[in-house]
Amino acid sequence: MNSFADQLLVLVMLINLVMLGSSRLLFSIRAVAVQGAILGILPGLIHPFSGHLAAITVGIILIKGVLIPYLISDAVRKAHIRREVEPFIGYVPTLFLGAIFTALAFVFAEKLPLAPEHKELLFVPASIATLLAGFLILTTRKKAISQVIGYLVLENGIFIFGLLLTEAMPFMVEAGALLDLLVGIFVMGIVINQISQEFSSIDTSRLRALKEE
Amino acid sequence: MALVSEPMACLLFAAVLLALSGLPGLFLQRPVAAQWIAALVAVFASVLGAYAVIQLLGGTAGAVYQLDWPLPFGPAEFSVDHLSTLFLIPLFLVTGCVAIYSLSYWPAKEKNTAAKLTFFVGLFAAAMVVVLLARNGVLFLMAWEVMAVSAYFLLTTEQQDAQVQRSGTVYLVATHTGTMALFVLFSLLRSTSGSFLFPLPHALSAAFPAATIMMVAALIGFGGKAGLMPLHFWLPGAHANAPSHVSAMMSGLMLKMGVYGILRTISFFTEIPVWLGWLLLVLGAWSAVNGIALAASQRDLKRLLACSSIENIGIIFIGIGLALVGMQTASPILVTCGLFGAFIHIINHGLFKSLLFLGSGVLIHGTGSREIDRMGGLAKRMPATSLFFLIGSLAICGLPPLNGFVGELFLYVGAINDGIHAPLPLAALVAPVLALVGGLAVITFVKLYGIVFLGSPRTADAAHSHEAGGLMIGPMLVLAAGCLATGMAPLLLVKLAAPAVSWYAGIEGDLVSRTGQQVPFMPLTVMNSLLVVLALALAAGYLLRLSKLPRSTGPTWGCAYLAPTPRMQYTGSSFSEMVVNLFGALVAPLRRRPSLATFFPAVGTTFCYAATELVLDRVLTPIFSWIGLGFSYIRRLQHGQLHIYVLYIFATLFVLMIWAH
Amino acid sequence: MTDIIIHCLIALLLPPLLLGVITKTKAAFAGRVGAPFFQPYYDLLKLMRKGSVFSTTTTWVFKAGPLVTLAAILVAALLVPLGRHHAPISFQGDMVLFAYLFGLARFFTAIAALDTGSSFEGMGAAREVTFSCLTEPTLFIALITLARMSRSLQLSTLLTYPTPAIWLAAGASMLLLVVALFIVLLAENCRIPFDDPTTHLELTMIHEVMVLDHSGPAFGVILYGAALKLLVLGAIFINIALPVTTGNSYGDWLVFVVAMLVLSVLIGVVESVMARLRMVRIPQLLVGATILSAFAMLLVLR
Amino acid sequence: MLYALVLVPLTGALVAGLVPDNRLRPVVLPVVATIYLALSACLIMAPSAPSAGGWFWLDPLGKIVLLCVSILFTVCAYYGVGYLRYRQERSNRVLCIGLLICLAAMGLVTISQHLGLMWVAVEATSVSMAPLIYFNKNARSIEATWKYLLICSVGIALALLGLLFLAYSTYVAQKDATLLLSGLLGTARELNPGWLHAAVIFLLVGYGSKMGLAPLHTWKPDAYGEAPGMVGAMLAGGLVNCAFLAILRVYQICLASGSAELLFFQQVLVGMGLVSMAFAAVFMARQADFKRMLAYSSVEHVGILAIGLGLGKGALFGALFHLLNNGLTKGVLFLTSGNIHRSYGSKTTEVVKGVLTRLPWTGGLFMAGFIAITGSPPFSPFVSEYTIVSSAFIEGRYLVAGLFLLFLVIVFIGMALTVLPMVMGAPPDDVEPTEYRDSLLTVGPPLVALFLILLLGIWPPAFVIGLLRDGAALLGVQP
Repeated sequence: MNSFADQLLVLVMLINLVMLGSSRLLFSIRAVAVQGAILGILPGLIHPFSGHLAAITVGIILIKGVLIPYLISDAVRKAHIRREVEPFIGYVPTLFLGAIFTALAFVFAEKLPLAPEHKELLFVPASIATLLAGFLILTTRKKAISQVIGYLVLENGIFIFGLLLTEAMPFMVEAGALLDLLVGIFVMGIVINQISQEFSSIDTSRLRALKEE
Repeated sequence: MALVSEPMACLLFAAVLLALSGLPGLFLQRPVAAQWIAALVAVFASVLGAYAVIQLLGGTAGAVYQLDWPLPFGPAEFSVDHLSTLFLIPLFLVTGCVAIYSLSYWPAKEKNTAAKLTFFVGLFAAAMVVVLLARNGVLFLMAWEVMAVSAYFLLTTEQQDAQVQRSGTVYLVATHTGTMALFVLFSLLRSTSGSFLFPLPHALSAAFPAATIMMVAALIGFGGKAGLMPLHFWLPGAHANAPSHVSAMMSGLMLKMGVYGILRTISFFTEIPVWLGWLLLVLGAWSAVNGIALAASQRDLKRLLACSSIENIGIIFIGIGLALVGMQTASPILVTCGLFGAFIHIINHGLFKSLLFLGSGVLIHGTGSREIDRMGGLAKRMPATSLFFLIGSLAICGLPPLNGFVGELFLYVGAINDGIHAPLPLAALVAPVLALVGGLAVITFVKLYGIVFLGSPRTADAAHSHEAGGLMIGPMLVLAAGCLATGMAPLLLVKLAAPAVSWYAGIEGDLVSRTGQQVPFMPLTVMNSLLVVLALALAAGYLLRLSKLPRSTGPTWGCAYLAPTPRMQYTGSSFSEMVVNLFGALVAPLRRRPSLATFFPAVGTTFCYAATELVLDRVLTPIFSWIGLGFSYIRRLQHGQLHIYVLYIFATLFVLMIWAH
Repeated sequence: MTDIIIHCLIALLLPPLLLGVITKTKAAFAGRVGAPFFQPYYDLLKLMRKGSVFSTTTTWVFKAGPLVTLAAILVAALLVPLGRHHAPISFQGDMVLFAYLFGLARFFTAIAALDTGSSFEGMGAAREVTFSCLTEPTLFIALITLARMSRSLQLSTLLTYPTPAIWLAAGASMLLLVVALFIVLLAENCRIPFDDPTTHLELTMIHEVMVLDHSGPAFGVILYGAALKLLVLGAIFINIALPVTTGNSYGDWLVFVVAMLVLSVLIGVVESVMARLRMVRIPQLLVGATILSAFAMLLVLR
Repeated sequence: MLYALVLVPLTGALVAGLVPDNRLRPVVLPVVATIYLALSACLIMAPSAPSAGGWFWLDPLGKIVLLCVSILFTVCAYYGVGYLRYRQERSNRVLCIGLLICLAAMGLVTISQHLGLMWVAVEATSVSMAPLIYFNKNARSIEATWKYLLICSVGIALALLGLLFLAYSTYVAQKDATLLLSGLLGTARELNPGWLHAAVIFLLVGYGSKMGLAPLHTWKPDAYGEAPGMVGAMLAGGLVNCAFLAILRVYQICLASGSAELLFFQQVLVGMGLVSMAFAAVFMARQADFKRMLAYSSVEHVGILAIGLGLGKGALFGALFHLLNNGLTKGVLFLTSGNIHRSYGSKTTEVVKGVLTRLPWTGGLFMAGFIAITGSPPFSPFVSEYTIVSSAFIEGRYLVAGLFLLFLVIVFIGMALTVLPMVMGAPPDDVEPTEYRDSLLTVGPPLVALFLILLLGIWPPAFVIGLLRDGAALLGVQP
């Protein structure tokens, strides 16, 4: 089973790279959705079955895999935008950086003292790699939507780590986290709509009125 | 009655009364009545305080009040000793006079700012009383800052005026920076003595490095407030732009709080380092010479008085410096003379500087201007004021038979004694310095009195000016009488200062008579009265003679001009031009000449001549603008690009990770 | 007792004669007969009997000026020893009072001048106060030097202290002091090369300009005051420059009077052979005097 | 009783949502606020004990924050009634609801002893604040909202990761993984140091960005500058304190875990605190927008809080006290700045001049607030700041103390050069005053707040001092 989980985690990391490389927003959104869904499946693979676990699984798949992607793509549809404009750092360099970060994540994970039962799993490197990928997207993309996606990837990375603790931790934390994520994205969606009304584009590099000169 | 018998209680009660005196004005609907109430309360408080002071001088020991304070700074302790008493003497006198004076100088029925002004005047005076009584560092700081801030509100009474605003801002920044230095002082006091309470005199050793820092901090914090060079830059503007009775309080009283602070801080320590004495001496001499040189170059009546305050503070610090040097070289005569000189001058300056500022208030009231060169011939129009102003001027020049001479006499005697006995009489050089200062003071105040009051009016405003009402004359009369009385009978001043001196120098026994053998304040009475009698006799004889002889009147000989106008009179600027050139290095007057291509200047060309403020205009202002420029570069960090902001976050994360390993 | 009376008599009566001597000397140099020695006395008496003209601009200050000035100088005259005899009044630190009495005199002369509102007299007043502010430090350094030598703060002791022996011992510093004090003497009494008392109507004048508008008895008072000032400062000079004593008290008085007369002749000579300095040079000379006296002090310390 | 702290505001929010009338709706705020104040007063006075298996406990630290929040909210609520009168042009439904939800969330922060729950609550506060920043509904406000939302979300996400690390450190240490404070404090010594360290860093950065420590403060000037005055007050006095409470919890854990981690945490706090003060000092000089200036002042005071916490010992008392003082003083400043903004229709100092002349009360309060916030006696910020700096001297941290004072001076100069020209002088005659006038409801609340900080500065009530001492005791200061 664990080997399967590892393969899924590899998939997650691949999705990161795909997102770093792609310019089409809807595609990225779908990718995030897939990633979320995978995160939903993972706990079932590493932990023995329980009601709590089932609830988590369903919740994650629903929220990360369906609801949030829907919200974002809705916002995209409202704003009539197809693709990300040329980012601050080109796609290829970004991909390259992403690859490097992934490698670093593995190196870093080796150093961390893990619990024995997690030693051979890829959870830690995967989570760090995803975290860094999200950070890359956040800092390189111009569109507000892409930044939301980046934020989602970041959250996913955190979540992967959280999965290590799913059984050890009380159920309510994840629930709260999910809820927050949902609300946060919801509000972001609203804001993005407002932005698209105000500025006719969601290019955050336009949002530069507030600064010191 | 039990309360009255206890001086400390009287003082605290007086402080409370003063603080509350202006409160009715803020809420009462009838401003005039409120102002009267405030004035009467303030006068009553001053009388009460003065009574307490007399008791204390009489030898009654003040009680020690300790309130246990919820704040983590130890108990709030109030107590009074001879040093505080010394400073309380002028405080209550001037406060009382000012309270009356303000009634007609800043009448509530004409000025809508009167209520605010009255309130802050009361608060200001009360804060100063508490400053003198507080024995807990933090309590002191609180009173200190209340004093400083209320002074700010007082001097920005006419805040519509840009000049007032600027000087107010400069003052506030200066005083707050000084307060930061005091933060250091009292924190170090806490860390060395283990408590915020003031230690007993000479309880701390000055050997520690912390002690040195404390002294430097005190010098910055208190010296800045006292207007010691080069921290004087805030002073001229502040004093000039405040309402005159406020200037009187600021110059006559608030500057002394700085002196008090330094004296108090020094009193904590034993084996005071020798450099401190010399430093104070040098700074004092510098302030004295430079201050009076600045004063001589001023064209603004009140700026002139303000600069001469710097001079007088300098003289006071010369005295303190002499005393400290004397403590080091173990020459008691230097100590006593220095302390007596400083302390007597503290009282004197409180008297005559307040008198002069109140007088300047009358002038401004009458002529509506502060320009010396726009006045003239006012002696005919305001006889009483001119007489009091003359007395004040003579006193501030330190001329006999007035009180200013007494303080300087002590300093001279101390210096000359040092010149006689010390192996290397550097301190003796104080005497020629004081002589120079005295000469410059004569120039300055001859200019001030002569140009303002004598001759014929230079402007219509001056011509139509009028004498002030009794409410303004009365207080000036009191102060002038004080100057004359203490000048004729120096023993009075000596007796006032003696307790403080013996407390500070730790001298037992009959100090007064012992000093009497060294310093001629007893014969001085004889000489002064001789002088006065002679002058009166001559006057009598002269008038008798005049009455017998024919006399005619006519205009002044107009230097052969066909149509001489008052504008042709010698102005203040031309009067002091010569000496300003001599001391150009210290004063750096600003001259803007028109370029003369032909024989005659083009129409509309003007010659501008103004005194500048070296430290402020030539040093601080440029520095500030440079710093501002530097900051504007750093501000680019806030460029409004969201994704870089996110980068900041991760960078921080990264740095912290590195920091760990 | 007799000494006191003599002191007062000399102080009151001698001064005008000095002026007479000076003018006589200058006349002699000019090859004229010149006014009689006692002319100043006649002038004073005449002035006392003349009527006065007062400017409409003036106030009581104008009248008070000369009187206060004279009073101050008279009191100063009581403090300074004439010749080898102690002054009638003498106490620790009287030197300070002595110096400041002249300050008082100056103050009133100056404001009396300003009272007329004439730019001319204002100019004079400005110069007077400026220059004398430069002479004061010189005087004090000299006094401190003497005080250190004589270990006393009393004019009477420290001025009667110098003796031929001291001259032999500390000749250099004494000489410097004498020169410095002579400069001070000339400057304070408005003599050439600082000022020319004989001409009134030049823009270069100092003291005489200030008293332009005074007339009648007031002017007399001023003249007399000036003469007295010459005597007082001259006395200081002589006490240091000529420390000779005849065992006999009356002899000493005689010596002093003769010395004063000689001094006035000397001043007359200086006035005759020298020209006035340019206004800008005057401060330099005065500062020079200060430096001389400072040197003297340095030599004494060594 | 504890739960009421959350439920009362929520019901209030519900009511506010139901009230149709735009004029009537704001009245809900003071009603709820008064109840809330009374409630929290009872809770603060009463001795409290953990409940619900240790998930909820209003410990002294929580009490201090709750005290500040409830007072500040009450002040803002009453002010709001007066303020929203002048903002009838737009619906205030969202504003009222948001404020009340935020209040509920803040209440939850103060009472929750479970770090996960606390994290949820903190996140809730920031999310519920977003629409309030957007109240003005213009381009600038939307930009500010967006930046605020994204940066705070990223920060809070990092904090979550920190929590997970913390939990994992317990897991690795073979303890039953928990985020209950009591449990963590009990087992802190055995926790795996590596994971704990990582957790501390992430929590600090996460909550630090919420709190606005430089250089994580970038959202602050924008949000504070564009939000209405009362919202700014709640941000500066409420949310900041909630985030600081979270950091205090981390401090508790470090304290319990032994010296090494605590030392590191303190060093970092002092360092970031000084950086924040430096940033504030630099950015406040010549600041043309007085609301942004207040934002930077908030950055400065967050720095002061951090330094106080980092210095430990006696400074802790100062830090806790400053938490209270800063909140209330910021209340005064933001509310009055709101009035000024209303009256001049601008917040640039080129336009705003002569406030004392046009709005005597507001101008005076603003001036007093400025004097108070810059640490002048006799206002209470002086007491807390002076406690911090003097204890720095006592501990021999001369460099820290020196820099602290230096930055205070620079900040004062910068702030004075901005504030004094605003307050003084003659009002510009080309800008005609809007319909805004000083009224009891717009001036009274800040006046009350000012009076409170004056009281705290001169003679603070015994229970406050007791509370602060208990709080300091929780942070390891032997009373």
